[in-house]
Parts: sequence; structure tokens; C-alpha cells
Amino acid sequence: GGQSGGGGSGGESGGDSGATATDSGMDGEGSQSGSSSDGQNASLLTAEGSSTVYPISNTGSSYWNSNAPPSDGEYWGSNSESTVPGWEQLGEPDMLIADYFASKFGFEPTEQRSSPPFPTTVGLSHSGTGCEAVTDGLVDIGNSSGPITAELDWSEEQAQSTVVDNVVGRDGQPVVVSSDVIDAGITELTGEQVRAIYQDEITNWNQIEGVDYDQEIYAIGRAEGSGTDTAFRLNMLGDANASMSGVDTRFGQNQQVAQAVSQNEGAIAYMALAFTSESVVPVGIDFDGTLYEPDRDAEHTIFDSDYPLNRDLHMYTLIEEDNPDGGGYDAREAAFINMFLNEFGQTIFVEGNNYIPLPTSDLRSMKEQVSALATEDLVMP
Amino acid sequence: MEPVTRSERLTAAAGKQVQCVRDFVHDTDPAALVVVTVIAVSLLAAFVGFLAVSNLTILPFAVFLAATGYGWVRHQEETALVLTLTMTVSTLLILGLIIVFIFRESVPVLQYESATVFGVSVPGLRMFLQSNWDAVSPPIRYSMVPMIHGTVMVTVVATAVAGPLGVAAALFLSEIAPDVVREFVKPGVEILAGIPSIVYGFIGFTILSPWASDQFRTTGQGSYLFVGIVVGLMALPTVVSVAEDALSSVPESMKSGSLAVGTTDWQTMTSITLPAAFSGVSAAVLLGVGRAIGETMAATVMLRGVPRLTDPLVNVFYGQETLTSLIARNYGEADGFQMDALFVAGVILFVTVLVISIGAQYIEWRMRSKLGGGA
Amino acid sequence: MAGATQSRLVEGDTTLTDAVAAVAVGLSATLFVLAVAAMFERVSLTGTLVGLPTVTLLGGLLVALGGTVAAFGLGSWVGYVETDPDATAGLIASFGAAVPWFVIGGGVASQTFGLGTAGGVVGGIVAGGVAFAATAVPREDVGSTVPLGALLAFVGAVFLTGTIGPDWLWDLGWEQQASITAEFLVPVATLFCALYGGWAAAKAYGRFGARGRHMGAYVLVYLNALSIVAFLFILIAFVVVRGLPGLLHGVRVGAGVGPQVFGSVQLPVYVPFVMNGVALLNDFQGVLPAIVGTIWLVVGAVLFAVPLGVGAAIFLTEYAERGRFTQAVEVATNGLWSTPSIVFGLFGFAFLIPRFGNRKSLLAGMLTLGFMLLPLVLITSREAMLSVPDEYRDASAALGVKKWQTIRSVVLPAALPGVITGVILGVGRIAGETAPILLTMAGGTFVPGGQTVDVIGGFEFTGSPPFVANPELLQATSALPYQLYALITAGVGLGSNVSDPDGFRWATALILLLVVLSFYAIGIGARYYFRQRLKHE
Amino acid sequence: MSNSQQTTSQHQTRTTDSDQSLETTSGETVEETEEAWVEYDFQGDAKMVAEDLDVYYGDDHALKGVSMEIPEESVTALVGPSGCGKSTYLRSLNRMNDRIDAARVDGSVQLDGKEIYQDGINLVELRKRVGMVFQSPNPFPKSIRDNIAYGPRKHGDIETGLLARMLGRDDSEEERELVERALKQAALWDEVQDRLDDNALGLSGGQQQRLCIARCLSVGPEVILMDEPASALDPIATAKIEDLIDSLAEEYTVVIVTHNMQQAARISDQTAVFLTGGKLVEYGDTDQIFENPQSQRVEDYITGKFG
Amino acid sequence: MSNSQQTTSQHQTRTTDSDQSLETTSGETVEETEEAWVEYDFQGDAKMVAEDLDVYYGDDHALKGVSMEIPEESVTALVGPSGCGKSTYLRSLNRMNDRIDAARVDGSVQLDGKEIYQDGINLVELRKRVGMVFQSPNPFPKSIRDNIAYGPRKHGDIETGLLARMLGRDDSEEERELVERALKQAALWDEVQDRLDDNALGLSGGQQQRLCIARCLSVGPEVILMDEPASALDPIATAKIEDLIDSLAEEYTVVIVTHNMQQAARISDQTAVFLTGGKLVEYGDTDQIFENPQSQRVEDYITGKFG
Ligand SMILES: Nc1ncnc2c1ncn2[C@@H]1O[C@H](COP(=O)(O)OP(=O)(O)OP(=O)(O)O)[C@@H](O)[C@H]1O
Ligand SMILES: Nc1ncnc2c1ncn2[C@@H]1O[C@H](COP(=O)(O)OP(=O)(O)OP(=O)(O)O)[C@@H](O)[C@H]1O
Ligand SMILES: [Mg+2]
Ligand SMILES: [Mg+2]
Ligand SMILES: O=P([O-])([O-])[O-]
Repeated sequence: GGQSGGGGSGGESGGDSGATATDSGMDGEGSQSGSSSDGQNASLLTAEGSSTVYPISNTGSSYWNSNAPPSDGEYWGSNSESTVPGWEQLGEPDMLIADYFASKFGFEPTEQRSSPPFPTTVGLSHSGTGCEAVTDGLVDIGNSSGPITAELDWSEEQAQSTVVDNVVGRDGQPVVVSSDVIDAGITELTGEQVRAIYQDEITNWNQIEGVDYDQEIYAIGRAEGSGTDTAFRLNMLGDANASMSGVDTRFGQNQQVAQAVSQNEGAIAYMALAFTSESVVPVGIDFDGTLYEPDRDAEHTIFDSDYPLNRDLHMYTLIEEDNPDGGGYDAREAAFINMFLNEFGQTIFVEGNNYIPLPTSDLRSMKEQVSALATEDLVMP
Repeated sequence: MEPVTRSERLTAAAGKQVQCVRDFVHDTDPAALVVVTVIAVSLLAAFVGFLAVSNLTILPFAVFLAATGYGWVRHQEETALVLTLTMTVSTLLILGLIIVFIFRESVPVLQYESATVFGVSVPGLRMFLQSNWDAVSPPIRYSMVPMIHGTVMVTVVATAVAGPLGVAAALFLSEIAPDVVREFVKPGVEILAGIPSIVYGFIGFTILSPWASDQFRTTGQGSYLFVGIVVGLMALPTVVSVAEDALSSVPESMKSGSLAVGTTDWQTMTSITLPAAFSGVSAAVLLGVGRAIGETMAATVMLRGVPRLTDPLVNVFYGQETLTSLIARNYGEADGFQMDALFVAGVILFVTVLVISIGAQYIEWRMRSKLGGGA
Repeated sequence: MAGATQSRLVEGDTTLTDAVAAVAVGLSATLFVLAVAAMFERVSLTGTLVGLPTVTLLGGLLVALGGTVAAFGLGSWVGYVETDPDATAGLIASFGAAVPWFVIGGGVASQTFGLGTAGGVVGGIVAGGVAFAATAVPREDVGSTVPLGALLAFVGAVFLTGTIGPDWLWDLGWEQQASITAEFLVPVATLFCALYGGWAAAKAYGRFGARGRHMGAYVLVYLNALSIVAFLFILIAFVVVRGLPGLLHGVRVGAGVGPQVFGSVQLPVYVPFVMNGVALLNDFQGVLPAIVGTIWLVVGAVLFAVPLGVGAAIFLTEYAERGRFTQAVEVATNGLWSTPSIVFGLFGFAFLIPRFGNRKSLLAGMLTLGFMLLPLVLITSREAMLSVPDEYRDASAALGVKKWQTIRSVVLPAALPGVITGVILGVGRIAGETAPILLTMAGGTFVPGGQTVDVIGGFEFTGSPPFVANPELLQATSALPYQLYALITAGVGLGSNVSDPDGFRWATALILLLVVLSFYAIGIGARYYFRQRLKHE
Repeated sequence: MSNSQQTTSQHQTRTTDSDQSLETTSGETVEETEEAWVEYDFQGDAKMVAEDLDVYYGDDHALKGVSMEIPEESVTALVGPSGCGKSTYLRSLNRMNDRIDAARVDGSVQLDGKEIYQDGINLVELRKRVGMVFQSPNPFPKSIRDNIAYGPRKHGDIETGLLARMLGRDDSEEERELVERALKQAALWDEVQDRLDDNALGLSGGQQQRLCIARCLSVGPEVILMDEPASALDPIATAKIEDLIDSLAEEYTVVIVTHNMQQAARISDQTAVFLTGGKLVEYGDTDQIFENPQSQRVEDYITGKFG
Repeated sequence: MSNSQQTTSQHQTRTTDSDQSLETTSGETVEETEEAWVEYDFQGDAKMVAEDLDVYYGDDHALKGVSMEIPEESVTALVGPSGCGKSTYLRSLNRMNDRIDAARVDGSVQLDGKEIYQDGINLVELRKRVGMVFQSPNPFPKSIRDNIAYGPRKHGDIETGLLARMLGRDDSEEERELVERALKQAALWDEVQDRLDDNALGLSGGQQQRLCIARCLSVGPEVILMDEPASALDPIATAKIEDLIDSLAEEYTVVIVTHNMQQAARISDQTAVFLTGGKLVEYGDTDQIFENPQSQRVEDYITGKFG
């Protein structure tokens, strides 16, 4: 096991301490294959993929790695000043955050800040990469904002026999424009108009009815193979393989899209909710007469589950043949994913990033799914 | 002298090699010979094992280490010879492996994209005949034309920047600058080569691209012009240092000869030094072109990432995709044909740059033999 | 014959005409600076400068410069000014004058007169041709001043009359829309005019003839060198200024504030940006794992490439007969040296990854960079060994010392400075490479300090072959260039952790620059030191 | 300017520059400070005059206080052991030392009474008037004709090139004459007249050296400096060059460095002997130097006791 | 092996190798085939004997049928114009020519009667016994001590290095003595004894050359070959080297190439004159060669008529 902290790291202030895992019962082999049947593998848990899911899983990861104590109050637990949301539902456990969630899958608590039972890391790319990586065994968790069936062109059966689909939240994929477009009075578009823009039928804002704004449209897209792109083609253009000849530029990650929208005039883009801001403004979309607005108080909003661009956010794990009773998990994967599947996780990681929390029913079924390996009852905390 | 055919010459060369080996065997102590053979054989076995992704690779490798250790202590002369020889061979091997692996990976898509001319099906031809790249919506096409266009555009701009500026700077360094100035400028140029391309890319993406889009009123940001300028600045040090070598390899006696008849320094440079070093200087520019073609990160973060020809073709104010940025952008989620197509891009890059490198070396070699043989 | 072209051996004192030419050179320098300032928006085109609208001022200066230059040439022609002109200005000057006039002629014909592309080409050829002839045919003093003076005056007049004002715009009318704006055209045109004016004025200052051309050329060449150095300086200063706040965020100095190193010693400084990772509970975030990752990458690449490269260099220089084989290896290594880094990445992706547990790993990154470093080490080592004088080898051989002993005790030590310098410079290059590790190693973007890679501590013994394993090597980690790339593409998700994402990014760029440039500085310094030492011995 | 005047100004320089001469005297033997050579009298005018010339390469004092007058239309030989500064002295006569960054020159050199180490000197003109031929032949990698015509072309005496041809101003007749005259003067015309367009690098060593002399002559110099012009040549070629120098002396002022005593004795009118340390030890009529040297060291050197 | 025996074997070689000698005779003038020098008689034994030695560089026949005996404990000078093959001959005496790829040697060279051009000859041993000093001083860029101890160390005569030190086997006392002895023999001890650990490149040229001689002596040679050892040195250093050579001849067999006639006359016991074309033209007592050369060309050469 790695006593970590080469160079100058070490127990410096700020809780960024060096020690990583205790390697109880670990044999060097397991650490390489990334899976182990005896459930006590404490090697680094790796995740990779969707930039949409990234905020959720990365925030989760940094909470996990911090292993904050229950007396913290700000990130975990409760004290006289504050209490984390969902604390009561969890039964106010007297354990550090990662210790608590890991112990439910048989890990020994470390009882040390910044030293979780096993460390986690999240790579940023996009859904296609995440799905590829998890099926190739390159990482433990593949983040994706589109269904793996669409990402990798799989059949439903193939997907079910290869990976476990863990849905941790939902995104109401907004269509955003740059602030000059908003200033020109364009606050809503029809689905048809968006489609026409992206299929090169409308190239200037003044071609849209009732708009007097002579500005070429800068149609920004996401990388082919990203979940956002796949979902947009599927839900907006009608087909996961629909043509998008109107795209002027494509960016690998949501953040670049946000930056490009804020840096340029006449821009339009589709992205994930977490990345909207004052200069990256969502517009209302009119689908067949129903206007879905970005405002949470409106009648129909882009946060609604019937908003056509609404989509699930997935963390896929691979079903490994040498782990028949794991149900597609090893203990680390299950322990980490389980952290998102309760009110605490949904509030902090999902809502906190401007995404839509899962309805209770979905939450329950997800929890049942990860229980396969649990040493304690998960469904009722 | 009688004309000697090529095959005869080859046979003679081969014969010489055999003779060399025989001499070595003859001159070497048998014990050393055994050790050396064990070293060579075990290393070969380890290499084969590695290629075959075998878990047993470690065994021959251990034998190799042990034999080397023993040989080092007991027969240092022979062991050193064999070790350095294997190291040389490994270098060649790496080049060979690169060729084999990137070519091998690119085969399937070449078959997919074959086109028929005059009744003959030529693999991969369609990638160069039509200009449509679409990896998602049918018809799925992996054309290299847009990326080749992009690479050419970037390279042309980069060469226009790096060529004249580089040659002028090389002239300055080798002929004009006083020692003190050279002591500062030369390391400066070298440091320029050291600035990581991602830093250029970062500045390009956050500062230059928005500025350019604003200046030229383009729709959105990312232009071949500015990628080319940035890449040109990156290629500049290569041009400067190679051209400077060429210029200073012109014998001082030639330059003095010219000055002694009462010409100005500038006349000497243009009439004697530059013509004499012409091939070396062109080799420098060629190598700069090679650098520009292979530059990746700045292009990746600055370009638009939509493989498409600009409209019109000379529109440098738009920058779509180059061969390098295509790979860097798509390697992640690509699979199947698309992945193979990236390897095709790699092959094009590799072959082009290799040809340029060999061409530049040939030119330089000719110049040196001309100057060396003549003067 | 000698008397025929006799000119003065000693130049006279500075005269009024010299002063005029010098003023013209100074004027061009001023214009050059103004143009650069306008280009970088240090001077606003819509604003005013010394009480005049900027464009008007530029126009006025251009007209003045053009007039001076042309007047000087004409003055020389009629004999008011004592000069030494050639019969003609020459081909280069003629082309030099023809190009801008071609552009102007083409632009005016196609746009102002609306004659279209064909008309533009014809107009360009006419204007360019006239300028060419006007330069080539008359004596050098007129040829190299009047057409250029006219060019400057024309451009100046266009600015003065407001034909091209701050709001001027030329839509190129392309499918992918682009326009030439005054913001761009005015500074660029001024810049080129300043260069032309400076060139002509310098020629005049040198009194034309061989000396004049020499002057003219030197002005341009010096300017070029200066610009390159200035560019480098600005680039670095820019990154430093932007990056420093982020780098110094939360710095503390004092006894006992720093982290412990080597067990017990406490550093007296605490620079969180380079001593921390990213973690929820940190007060200040940092990039320690990426720094350490970069260091290990470099160490691995050096351990792989240096023995291999030096060994091969030894064989090629000392053992192999110079011939086909060495030539082939030379071609191959030079080819490898120019191979694009992304191709190395592809190769590592296809060759190494399947062989190291089928995942991106530190080891794969090390080897990929090692492949890149190898040709450079080989080439520089070879050069260093070739430059070891044969006398050393002869002397050693004459003492009856065997070949390898000679290599080890004489050749290698003598070649060491060259090898070391080459390796350090090579390391500087690979340390900043992103493309290859993108495909072979890229790890997380915001890595906690606890996940800093620890190669030494990672070794462990196992029960099955190969009996020793190092999971740290087989795991992806972060490295500075990759981290910067990831920061460019990401940024959100820093979340509440990083208060100033932009500062964090620039600080990362600064650290990367510092790491890479310090390799270069060490390399260049080492070379300087070794050279200096050789000189003195 | 007459000879006597120059001598006067020289003495003035000496006096004013007193610390220099003090320093010079302190560490030296009597023999070395002997100034017999300064008094060297010759007929005719002095073409070039060096006064108190010091040359430094960085900290290295390569030439120490050399004063020497070079008479017009004669051959002056410079001899001395290797490294004694002969080439350095020669190169300071047409300021070729300017090309060496480390080199610094103190003192004065005059050409026809004009100081060449002063601001505003026209180096181009100086080098046209004081030509130079180097130790190893250094023709340009161009045709024989281009080699000869190179200087005049660059000086604009004859025009060539595309543009001149287009404008009908290249006077090739003039060029032909110039090339022929230079080659004839250099005794090379007969050997190369049929292949003026061949590359000069194809000539033999001796021919190349004569070509370089012709190239030097073509710009019409007054003084020709030659630095061991025959040392890289075989005896036959050497003989030709020696003959050539002999004939050149009728029209030009020739200064030649040689390490070959016999050669110096054969071809020169006066000889200057430099000895290690950058000092001019003796200067006078060649016959006198070789038959009756004033100092023991010069005698030792000339008779081959060392060097 | 006695002198007479060698001469016999030499004549045998001549006879067997008949086409070679035939070829040699055909194209030559009478004077050149004169073999007076072969008969050169000397007292004492021959240390080295070359018989019918031909050396080729590729197609270039650089040394033509040279036969020559080198007497023990004396100084043999080789003189001749540049390129005549002196160095080539010298280098074939310790097979340094093996290091030049293009070089091919025919004929025989014997050291104490043992053929050195035969299979299985131990080059290391040969070069230990036949040492060599080069034209320009070439000390290694190491300390003075390391330079001297270099050979013995590599031959394992004295042990150094970490391992030896750990095992207590580096006998530095022995090394010190060896260094001192060699430096004293080379007349350098007094000048450098206080700075043995300084870098050898810091010495003056003459000191460097003596250091090289000391380095050569340290491995205990019997023959010392010197290729123009003083040509790069100033007169004072040259004088020191000459003295040194004189004293070395008491114990060692010295063969020296020089282009300086006076030097050859001063220091050598016998002189061999090579002339262009790689031929040995005359060989005999130095006094006799210089005072009464047998052939006209040798006389011309010695008196400086050419070369
Ligand atoms: N470019 C240079 N830089 C530094 N020192 C120099 C340079 N050229 C010559 N010297 C030094 O100046 C001194 C005189 O050199 P110079 O070449 O004038 O001698 P020389 O008499 O011509 O010798 P030779 O007969 O070998 O040509 C020497 O000590 C030499 O080392
Ligand atoms: N390494 C070599 N390769 C090819 N030819 C060579 C080589 N060394 C010498 N030669 C040729 O062999 C001939 C004899 O050369 P060598 O060096 O023996 O002459 P030398 O008498 O020592 O002359 P010098 O007095 O100039 O040293 C010359 O023609 C020379 O060009
Ligand atoms: Mg000289
Ligand atoms: Mg020699
Ligand atoms: O979620 P994505 O980053 O794949 O769009």
C-alpha cells in the first residue's frame, strides 16, 4: 500500500494530509486489476467521463477524500453553527464521512481526516470516453450523461449484461445564448428553430421571425460522442445520428462551451444546467406549443421531467465475470455511489450543482441495486 | 574503374559484415562469447515476450540482467560492445515499432474507405477524394481532406512567419551580432523553444482568439491565421538554430575573401554566405515546416474542432481542424473505424514529417560535401 | 582604373543632410512604436493623441515621413545632397515596392471602383508594375525613395482624409463571414509603412550605394532580432503577471509554517499552491500532485532514454565503422527527432497501454516521453563524443589501454558536458509536452495532495512473477502540462474549492513555465559553464 | 605627405604616449628596445605607416608597439616564428582585425598619410585600396569569371544581374576586359581563358591562389597584403607565385608574410623580423637583414637555430 | 636474436616477396633504388626491424617497401618533407595504424625479433612496450596525477577505485612512487610536484608535452616513438624536450619524427631521410647524413632547397 506524499506533501495544514489507504488484507495483485472478490480492496477508485456528471462526482469525490468528521458541520455532520442537509435521515452517525459510507460495505474506518478508507479520483472528458473507459476496464466508474446504448450504439441487452446503470441525478439540458442575443430580445425559441439553426437552415439571428438582430449565428456544439451532444441530437433533432451541419465549432467539455458563449457574440449552445451563468443564459424552448422556461417558478420549466431534453445522469460500473455475486460492483464502487443516493447526497452534490435531484422512487430502486454487496441494510438508514 | 553493380556492392557489404562477425568470434575468448550470446538471446526473448504481452517476459529479462551483470564483471570489453550494439538496435527498433503499430491500426478504415478507379479498388482512396468527415450521422465518412487542408493552411502561415524571421534572426546571430548581444539573444531564442505549447495554446485560446474574432468580425473564434502565427513562433527557434549552424559552417576564409575586396558585410552575406549556405538554410526552413505540421496542443485548444473545409478555401480567418488536433480531440471516445481514422491521420503526419526530415538531411549533407569538398 | 570610382576614404562630418535622414529614421521608429501600441490597443484609434485624433496623427506622420524620404531622394538626384548611389535600386527593392502597391492597386480597383476580382488583379498588376519600374529604372537614390515615399504619402493621405477612419469596415463577402476592420488595418498598414519608411531612410542615411543598402538591411535585421527578444520577454512577463497572484495566494513565511520534509525539518516558507493538492478542507488549493507527477515522468523518461541513447551513441561513434549503417541510424534518429509528439502519443496508446494493464499509467507516460527523449539524447551525445579530440583516444590506445576502458575513462568524461547539456535541454522539451501524455497517462484534474504519486514507496514484493510490483507506476497521475490542458477545458467543478479559477489557471501556467524554463536555464547555464571552463584551461 | 613629415608625427606620438613607452622599457633587455629599424631609410615615398601599433586579443597583447613604414612599389616581407603576430600586423593594415570581436587596436596606421583608424573611415574604400590574399586559396564557389568580376560588380563598376540586363545596362564588354586584364596580371589567363565559366573550385591549388590574386587585382588596389600565400602550395606553384609577386611590385605595394626564409630572401626588397611576443625586432633592406643582422636573436632565427 | 640473423630473414622476405620488389624496381630512377642505407651498420642490437613495409590508405600507397633497423638505446630521427610518410612509418611500429580504417599494412615489423604483424599479437602488450608521444601535447583533461597513473591503473598495475579502496587494495604509496618516478624521468617533477591534483590542461605547452612523455614512461615502455614532439612548442620548451630526449636515450630506444633539420642534427644518433612518395631514401649516422649525404635530392632537401 502506498504511504503517500513524495516531495513536500505531508501533514501540512489545511487537512490535505498525505496518508492514503490502510491496506488491510490487500495483496498487490488486486490493486492492479482494480477488482477484488474479497471486498477489502483499498486501491484508488477511478472515475472518468462526462463533463456534465463531473461536477456531481467530483464534488462527491472531494467530500469523500476529505473524510470530514461529524463535528465539522459545514461539509458533514452537525455542530452548533450548522448542520448538513439530510443529516437526520442518515441517523446522525458518529463517524467521518467516508468512514461512514465505506463501513457499510465492510471497510475499516480510518478515523482520520483527509484519509478515507480508499481514495477516489475523477477524470474529466466526456460521456463517450467514460463509457469506453469503463467497458475497457480502464476505470472503475464511467460517467455519462447519455445512455450507454446511444453512446456506444449498443443494444439494450448488451448494455444490461455488461454494465450496471447507476443514475445519480437528472439534468434539464438547457439551450443557452450569449448575453447580446438576450439583449436583442430573444428569450425563447421554438424547438423547430433550434433544429433549423443546427441544421444550417437558419444562419443569422434576423432570419428568426420577429427578430431584428443582424448577427451571424455562432452555433456551438459539444464534441461528438459527448452525452450532451447525443442527448441533444436524440431529443432535439430526433435521432442520435442526426446530421448537424450548422455547427460552427465543437468543444470537448461543457466549460469550454460556457467560456466560448460568454466570449463571443451571437452564440447559441446546448449544455448542462450546471454551467449556466449571467453571460451564459438559458432561453425558453417551445415544444409543440408548450413553452418550457428557465425560470423555476414558471408553469412549465426546463427542470420538469417532461421537458423533452430532460435526461438521466449515469455512473456506469462494469459487470466483471470474475465477480459473480458483486452485482456489477466491487465494494469501493458500491460504497462511493451509495453516498449520492440519499437526501444528503442529492442536496449537496446534485442540487448544489444546479441539477435536478432524483424522485424518491428512483432513489429507492437505485439504493436496492447497490445493496447487493452491502454489509448493512441500506434502504432504511 | 570497372562499373560495379548494385547487387555486387551489396554482396560485398554483406560479406564485410560477415567477416566482421567472424573476426569478432575469432578474436574473442570463448567464455566471453558464451556470455555475450546469452545476453543477446535473452534480450531478444524478453522483447518477443513483451511484444506478445506475455507474463513470462520477466524471466528472459532476469536472465539478461544476470548475464549482463556477470559479463560486466568478467568480460567488460565484450559486454560493453554487445550492450551498446543492442542499444543502437533498440533505437532502430523503436522507429520500426512506431511504423508497424500506427500503420497496422490504420488498416481497417483504409479498407472501409477504399474507392475504385479504373476498375481497381484502392484502399483509403476515398479519404482523399471527397471532403466529408462525419463520424456520427450517416453516411459515415472519414475524409482526411479537411484536416489536410487545415494542416496546410496552418503550415503555410507558420512558414511565412518562421521562415523570413528565422532566417533573418539566424543571419543576425551568426554574422551580425557582436559577441555580447549574441550571448543574450541566442539563449533567448532557445528559451522560446522551451515554452510549452500548451502555454501558447492557453494564451491563444483565452486572449488571442477572442481578440482575433473581434478584429475580423468572424462568427465565433478559432482561425488558421492565428494558430499559424502561434505555431510559426513555436517553429521559429528550430529555423533559427539550424539556419545558424548552416550559416556559420560557411568557411570564414570565404567571408574574409569577400570583405577583403572591399564589400560591405551585407553584400558578403547576400552574395557569398547565403548562397553558399542556401541548402542548409532551406533545410532549416523545411525542419521548421516539419515542426509546424506536428504541433498539436495550440491547435487543439484554439481550433473549432469541426472537420470541414473553410469557405472559401483561402479563408484563413476560420480554423476548423488539423491532423494533429483531430487526434488529440477524438482519441478518447473514438472506437472502431473512427479510431483507425485517427491512426490514418497519424500515419499521414508521420510520413510527411519523416520525408521532410530525410529531405532536409539530404540537402544538408549535400551542402556540407560541396563546401567541404570544394574549399 | 583605380581612380575611376575613387570615393572618399574618410567620410565627412555629420551634415545637415545626415540630420534629415536621421530624423526620418527617428520618425519611422516613432510610427513603428505607435503602430504596435495601437495593435495591442494601448493606443485607442477612436481616441486622441497629443490633441489630435489618433488616425489623423498617424496619417500626418506618414505623410511627413513619405515626403522627407522622397525629398531626400530627389535632392540627391538633382545634386543638393551628396550621396553615392548605384545605378539602380535592384530587384529586391523593386519587388519590395511593388508588393504594397499591388495590394493598394488591387484594393482600390476591386473595392473603390467595384471592378470585382479580375479588375482587382488588373489594377494590382498595373499599380505594382508602375512601382516596380519606378524603383528599378531610375538611379538608386530616386528608385529607392520616391515609390516608397509615395506609398507612405498615399496611406497617410487616406488616413488624413478620413477615407479610412476608425469606423471603416470592409466585409470580404465570404460565405464564412469575415471583415477587415480599421482596428486591424490602420495599425498594420502603419506598421508596414514605418518599416518601409525606416528602410528607405536608413538607405538614405548611408548615402545609398553599398553602404546605404547595408544600413537599410541592418535596420530591418536588428529590428527583427529585437522583436523576437521583446516578444519572448513580453510573453514571459505576461504569464508571470497573471500567474503570480495565484501562485502567491496564501503564502506565509516564518519559522515552522511550512510542511515537514525529510522527517523532521520544517520549511520556513509555506506556498500552498505548490505544496498542496486540491481538497475540500484546504484553505488554499494547489497543484502539488501535478508537479510531483511531472518530476516522476521526467525521471522515468531520463532513466529510460539516457542509458539507451548514450549507449547507442557510444556504439555509433566508437565501434561502428562509419558507413551505411551509421548513416541509416542517423537518418532514423533525425526522423524520430522530428516525429510529431502526438504520433508518439498514438504509438504509446497502441503499443504500451495494452502491455501495462490496459490502462493509462505513469509508466506508459514515462516510456512515451522516453521515446521522444531518446533521439535527442542520441544526437547530442553523438555530437559530444565526436567532438572529443581523437588525440585522447590515440593517447590512450598508445598506452595499450583497451577500447572500452578508453571510452569509459577518457571519452565519456570528456563528452559528459555535452551529454548533460543535451539531456537537460531535452528534458525541458519533454517536461512541457502535453500531447503524448494526453493519450497515455492523463489522470485526474483536481488531485488531492494525498494522491501525490509516490513511486519509491509504491514498490512492493509479490508472490508471483515478477515478484515486485509498483501500483503507483501502473496508475495514472497528473502532470503540469496536462493539468493546464484540463484546466483550460474544465474549470467548473473547482466549485467552492477554488475561489478564483482564472488565477488558479494562470498560476498553473506560470508554474509549468517555471519548471520548464528552469530546465532550460540550467541547461544553457551548464553549457556556458563548461565552455567557459574549457576556455580557461 | 612626405616621408620626413611622417617620421616627425611618429616621434610626436611616441612622446605623448609616455606611460606606454615607460612601461615598455621597464621589463626589457637592452637589445629589445634597440630601435635601429625605425631609422630604416629607403628611397621613394612611404605608402603605409604604422606608428606604435598595439593589438590585443582580449587580454592577450599580440602586437606590441610596432612602428614601421612601408615603401611604395616594393615588396616588404614579414618573417618571424609562429604566433609572433605577423598575421595580426598584416590584418591591421586593412582593418580585417575588425572582424574579430576580441581584437582591439591601439596606435595609428596611415595610408598615403590618412589615418585609417579614425571615425568615419570608409572600410569598403580602404579595403578596395588595400587588398588581401590569404594563406590558403579561398575562391568563391562560383565561376572563374564571377570570382574576378565579384568585386567590381559589388562596387557598381560593372553592372550585371537580371535587372541590369533588362535595362540594357550590363556592359559585358567592359566586364570581359576587366576579367582578362586581371587574369593576365595574375599570370593565369593562358591557363583558364577557355573555361572562364567553370567553377573556380575545380582549379588546382596554385591556380586558385593566382585566381585569388587576380580577384584582388580586379578592384584596383594600391597595396596588396599577402599572408603566407604560397605555404599551401607545391614548389612549382610556389615558384609561379613568386614570379608573379616580383612583377606586381612594379605597380603595387606588396606586403608579404612568409615563414620561408629563402622565399623572403628571394623576393623581398625589405624584410621585417618579428619575434615572439609581438615585437618588431629588426627592419631593413633584405640583403642587410640576411647578411648582417644586428641582433643575435635575429641571426639565430634566420639561420634556423630555433623556430 | 642477433643482428645478423635478422638481416638474413630480411633478405629472405625480399626474395619470397618477389613480385612486390619487381614492381618496385620497374618505375624508378637509379638513384632511388640505391640501397646504401640498408647496409647501415651500427653497434649493439637492433631493437626493431621493419622489412619491406608497405602501407596503403585505401588506394593511396603511402609507404613503399621500407626496410630499416632501429638500434637499441639510441635516438633515431626520421626526416623528410610533408606527406612523405614519416608519421605513417612511425605509427606502423606500434600498430597505431590499425586504428585507421582505411589503412592496410604489408610486410613485416619485428620487436626484439618477434613479428608484430601476426595473428594473436597482443596489442595491449605491444603498445605498452612501444610507447608513443604525439605532435601536439594531448594530456587527458584530468589531474596531473591521474594522467600519469592512467596507464598503470588501466593495466591493473596499481589498483584504484571504490572497490579496491573498500578491499584495502589500492596501494596509493605505490602509485605515488610511480608518478614521482615518471615525472622525474620526464624532468617535470620539480615544476609540478606541488600541484599534482591540478588539471593537466592548466600546464604550459612544453610542460604538457613532458607530461605526455611521463605518461608514456609510466607504463614502462622499451621503445618510445615521438611524432614531431616539439613542433608546437616555443624555443625554450623545445630545448627542454631535446635535453629530455637526450637523457632518455640512455635507457630507451627513441624514434623521433621531426621537420627541423637542426633538431635532427642536434639530438639523433642516426637519421633516416624519407622523400615524397613514401620512400626511405637514405639512412645512416646522423653526422654522415648531414655532412656527406649520398644523393643529390637528400642534400637539396637538407640544405633547404625545397620542402
Ligand atoms: N582570433 C584570435 N583570437 C585570439 N587570439 C588570437 C587570434 N588570432 C591570433 N591570436 C593570437 O595572437 C598572437 C599572434 O598571432 P598571429 O596569427 O598574428 O601570429 P603569426 O605570426 O601570424 O603566426 P603564424 O606564423 O602561425 O601564422 C598569437 O598568440 C595568437 O594566439
Ligand atoms: N588517415 C589517413 N587517411 C588517408 N590518407 C592518409 C592518412 N594519413 C596520412 N595519409 C596520407 O599518407 C601520406 C603520408 O602521410 P604521413 O602523415 O605519413 O606524412 P608525414 O611524412 O608524416 O607528413 P607531415 O610531415 O605532414 O606529418 C600522405 O599522402 C597522406 O595524405
Ligand atoms: Mg599567421
Ligand atoms: Mg606527420
Ligand atoms: O456529459 P458530456 O460531457 O458527455 O456531454
